[in-house]
Amino acid sequence: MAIERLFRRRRTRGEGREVPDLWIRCQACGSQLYKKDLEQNLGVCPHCGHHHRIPVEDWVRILADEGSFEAITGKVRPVDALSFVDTEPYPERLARYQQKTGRPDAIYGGRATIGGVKSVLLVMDYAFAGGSMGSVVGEEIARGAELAAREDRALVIVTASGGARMQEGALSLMQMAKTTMALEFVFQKRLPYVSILTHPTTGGVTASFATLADVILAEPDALIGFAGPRVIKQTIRQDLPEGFQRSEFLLKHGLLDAVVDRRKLKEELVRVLRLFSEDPDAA
Amino acid sequence: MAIERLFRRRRTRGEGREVPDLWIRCQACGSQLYKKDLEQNLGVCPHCGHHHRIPVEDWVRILADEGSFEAITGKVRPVDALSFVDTEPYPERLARYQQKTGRPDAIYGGRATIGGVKSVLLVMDYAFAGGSMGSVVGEEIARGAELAAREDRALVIVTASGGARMQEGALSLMQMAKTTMALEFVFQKRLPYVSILTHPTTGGVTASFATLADVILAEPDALIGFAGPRVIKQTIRQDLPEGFQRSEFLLKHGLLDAVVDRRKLKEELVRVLRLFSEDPDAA
Amino acid sequence: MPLEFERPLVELEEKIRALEATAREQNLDLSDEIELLKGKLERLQREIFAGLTPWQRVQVARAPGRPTTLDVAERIFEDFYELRGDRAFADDPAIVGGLARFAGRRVVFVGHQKGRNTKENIARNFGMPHPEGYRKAMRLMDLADREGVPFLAFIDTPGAYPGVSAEERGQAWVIARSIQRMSRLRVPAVAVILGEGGSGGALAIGVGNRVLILENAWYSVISPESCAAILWRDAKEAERAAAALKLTARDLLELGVVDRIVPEPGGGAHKNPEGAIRELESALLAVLRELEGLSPEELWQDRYRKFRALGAFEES
Amino acid sequence: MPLEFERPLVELEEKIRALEATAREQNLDLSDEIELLKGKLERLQREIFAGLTPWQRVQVARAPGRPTTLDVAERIFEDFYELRGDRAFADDPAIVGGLARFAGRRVVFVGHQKGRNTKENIARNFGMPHPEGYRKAMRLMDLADREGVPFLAFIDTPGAYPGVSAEERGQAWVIARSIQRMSRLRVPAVAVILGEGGSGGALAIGVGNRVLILENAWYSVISPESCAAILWRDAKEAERAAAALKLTARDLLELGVVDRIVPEPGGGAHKNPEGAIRELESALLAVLRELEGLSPEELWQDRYRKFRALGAFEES
Ligand SMILES: [Zn+2]
Ligand SMILES: [Zn+2]
Repeated sequence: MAIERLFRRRRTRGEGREVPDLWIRCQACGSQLYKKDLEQNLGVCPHCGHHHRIPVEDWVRILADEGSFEAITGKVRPVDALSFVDTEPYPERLARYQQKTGRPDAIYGGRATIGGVKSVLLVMDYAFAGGSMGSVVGEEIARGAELAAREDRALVIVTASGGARMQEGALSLMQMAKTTMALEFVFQKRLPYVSILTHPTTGGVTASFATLADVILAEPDALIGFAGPRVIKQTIRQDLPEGFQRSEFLLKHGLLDAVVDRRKLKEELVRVLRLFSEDPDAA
Repeated sequence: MAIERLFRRRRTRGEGREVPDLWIRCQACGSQLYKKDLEQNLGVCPHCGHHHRIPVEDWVRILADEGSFEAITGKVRPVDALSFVDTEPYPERLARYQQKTGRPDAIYGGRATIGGVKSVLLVMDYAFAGGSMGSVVGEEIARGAELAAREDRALVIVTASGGARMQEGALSLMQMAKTTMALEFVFQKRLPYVSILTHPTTGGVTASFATLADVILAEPDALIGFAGPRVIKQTIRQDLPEGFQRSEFLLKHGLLDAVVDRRKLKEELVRVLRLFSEDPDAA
Repeated sequence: MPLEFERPLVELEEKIRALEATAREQNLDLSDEIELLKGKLERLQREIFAGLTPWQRVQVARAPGRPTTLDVAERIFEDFYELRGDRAFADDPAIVGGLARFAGRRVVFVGHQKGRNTKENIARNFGMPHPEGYRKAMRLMDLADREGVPFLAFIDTPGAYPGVSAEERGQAWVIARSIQRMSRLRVPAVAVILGEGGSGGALAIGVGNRVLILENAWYSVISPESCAAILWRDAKEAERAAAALKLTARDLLELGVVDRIVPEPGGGAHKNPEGAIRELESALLAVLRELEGLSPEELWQDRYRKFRALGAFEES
Repeated sequence: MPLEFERPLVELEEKIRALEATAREQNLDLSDEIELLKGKLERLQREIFAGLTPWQRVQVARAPGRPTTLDVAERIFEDFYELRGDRAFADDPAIVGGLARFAGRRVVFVGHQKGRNTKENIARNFGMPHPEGYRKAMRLMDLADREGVPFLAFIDTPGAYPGVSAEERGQAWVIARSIQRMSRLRVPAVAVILGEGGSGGALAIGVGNRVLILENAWYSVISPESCAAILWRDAKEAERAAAALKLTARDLLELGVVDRIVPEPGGGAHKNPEGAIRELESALLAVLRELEGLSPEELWQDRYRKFRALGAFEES
């Protein structure tokens, strides 16, 4: 949902679609940007600082030390336990997203070192069903946490999610408990868990593993919350306050540790992870 | 301080002083009351429900089962560690309060059963230096808690205090830490600790043992807080909200478990203590 | 006001009452006719309730008169004392809880609380908690752990409150924390879905070693109305959503999300709350007895295994 | 603006500067005279600071330029990362803290934070925390415990904020809770009074195995001004109150309230913050080394014994 909303919002300003090939239009300020410039800026508009969504593989490139990444996700595949049909059957929906992303479900991750610190890095894929959490996402997060605990690795999760996967009903709700409980092993072994919240992170993901991290970082202007803004507007029948549920608002409200520009994220993450390490230079 | 304020406030309404002998005037509504009626009502005005301050011995009579009370306080006596002199030397001040109350310091208590539940009952004496907490109050509270833990007794503390005893300087501040730490033994042995906050309970007492109870009960309309209303008014340079820092306000703000009329207090306290007991009828 | 599908039952009940009145007034012996009708009523009740659609069950789960947490507390506990407040910000009337004695043993309980009438419902925010409600629940979990007594949670909420006041005080954060806190309990924990089990706001106090559900209660990742609004872009498709979400007691038992269904008396718990509560009482007692032999470590393991196993996927 | 009693020093400093300027401009050798004056300055400084009254020390403790928590963090830690917020209501800028590396070891630190200028001071509420500040501190205590690393607390507050916003969110409750949480730490805990140690708002993060105090800092149950207002009914009697309260480092050492005085360089820490921080660094390191051999249980015992013993009374 949120991605459509994003585009809708931007269009009121820029009107245009992306110009093909070398140029791209900033979704926030409408500036024409060299694709290469935007890539070098890790998807951040050099003019207005807007953080564009980037593919999960780019997240791995940004955060993992070069050549250190070794995927662990991909073997667990979703099934249609409820025989769920809305405007189309769930299996067809899944097939479409699988085709589009080349992934069985909305998560990608693996072992990596980050600034030399042994880690498990997991990235949610918003392009797959809005990053919604069903059984597969829950299972991969739980396995990732368990692996981190087993191999004495830091746990780093980059989130982007519209919430729970409705098509898996109560089973998707249960992933909130499952992921939360799997983190226990990470905490018991005194390993650090850092979450990086990107736009948008809402619903069951925010209300479970994403906000239980030792250190919660967020990208600028990311929408983060439990209920979505539309639901809230319906509830209170008023306009929402300026900046409501955005990173800076949440930082002020004591819910985040820092709002970090993507271009500085690796550096800050490494600092945090090394401050959690007994002897970072021996790592 | 607070007692003078109380009288001052009441006078604007009633003007009079107490009529001697059989009659007494309610400090809140000004009604003429039979002393005996007021006593039978445990100091609560039958007309307006105002809870008048009662002597600490009455508290013991109200809460302890008849004949069960055995005092433990009284051996610890205050000293003038700082050679403190304000408008009079601290030892003279102490002597005056000791004369007036017949007690070495602002606390009274002992072993008792309450509804059959073995307890340590401690009552702060506001008549002694405004119930201020110095080394003696801190020591007696700590010993009371340790005794409760040693003898498997519930801990019940009735508070009334203007805060810390200034004349004992940083030593009185340290009683906040001392009393807090002594409670640890009560908690470790899974014994219940109930505090009963009466008018007024402020400063270092509120900010230490008084609010760490498993169950916090308060008398109606009691002033309870950290800073006193005068200090707060000076800070914010505005009038304070209606009912601010009073029991009902605090209940709404999630800081108390219940506001209990003194005439129902024993009954409710017994229910609480019995709900903490494995087998209340075997007690 | 009866629910749509209850109308035939209501008509029959009225007939019976009319016959009874006639018999009384005219001093006639109509007992045979009355018995006949009562038998018919019972059969019809059974028939109708056996065939309820998921959406109809959602209506039953929301019906006024259904037992609330405090109704249950008043009936099944020998005594209880409500503890209030999060000791930090506010007392949330949408969540209640306290100390209690249940079948002779000490317990700590907590539960969503809906109003028993409109005025009370407004005061209790229709059972939709704010963060301070979950903080109160966590405080009570701490107490259960310290005292080493079982923890009982009664679930009955359309969901955690989705408003500005809740979001700015960290609704998502506190739900996550409450799930974590409950999962860490070192005492037996039982959750019961009394009526509505709305999403994360329900699960926050739902991490029990055993999860029970009343026969006509529902438990889902999203309410049928919201699901319909998102997937069909039309809240009126709630009936279809209710069926698709597999949110009924029987569906949930099959999925492994709940462990046991507590039967409701004929006509539903709202018609006979006492009957429903009696059934709940004996079910609760039974599961508590199952759990009371386990050590704190075993209880944690048991809870971990239960929730770790939930989910459906295949592995390639 | 220099403090009243600093005027002779300032005059001397100006004289030295003037001589130095003259020497430079006119290319004269005035080094003997300058050295003489510098020696005199040092003697006078020592003399004045040795003879400061308690009230004058209170002025020094409040002087702009004195090292704040973040000043200390920036100088003594190899690296640190600030963690923010109570994860519930707000980030209180009057309390800062985070992860750090200190002399090679991992630590968690927390501290009151005053502004380094007026604007920042307003933003930081003059170092007077709200309840959310103490909740942030407790969150950091949790982290220190979980990670098993020492906890360092830097105290510099006139007191916890005495306003409506703080009271209605349970200022007293949270201070009690913070004292309790800190006393329960299973890791070495060291508290340092950097400047002002105002009452419960200071003690809330002051329950260390060791409590250090800078030479001119104060620590008291009440500020001299408030004490004077209550006991003499005149805030102008603050000087008398300051003396009566025995709030100086030396008094507190005698009373057993602090364990060690960290010497300040000549002229006070506000004149030479780097020097003061260097002294603090080595003192901190020394006490940490004393504590690092102790087990979690021994650390708790040590803290309990220390605070249990504080107080003066006689027994009949
Ligand atoms: Zn731009
Ligand atoms: Zn009256």
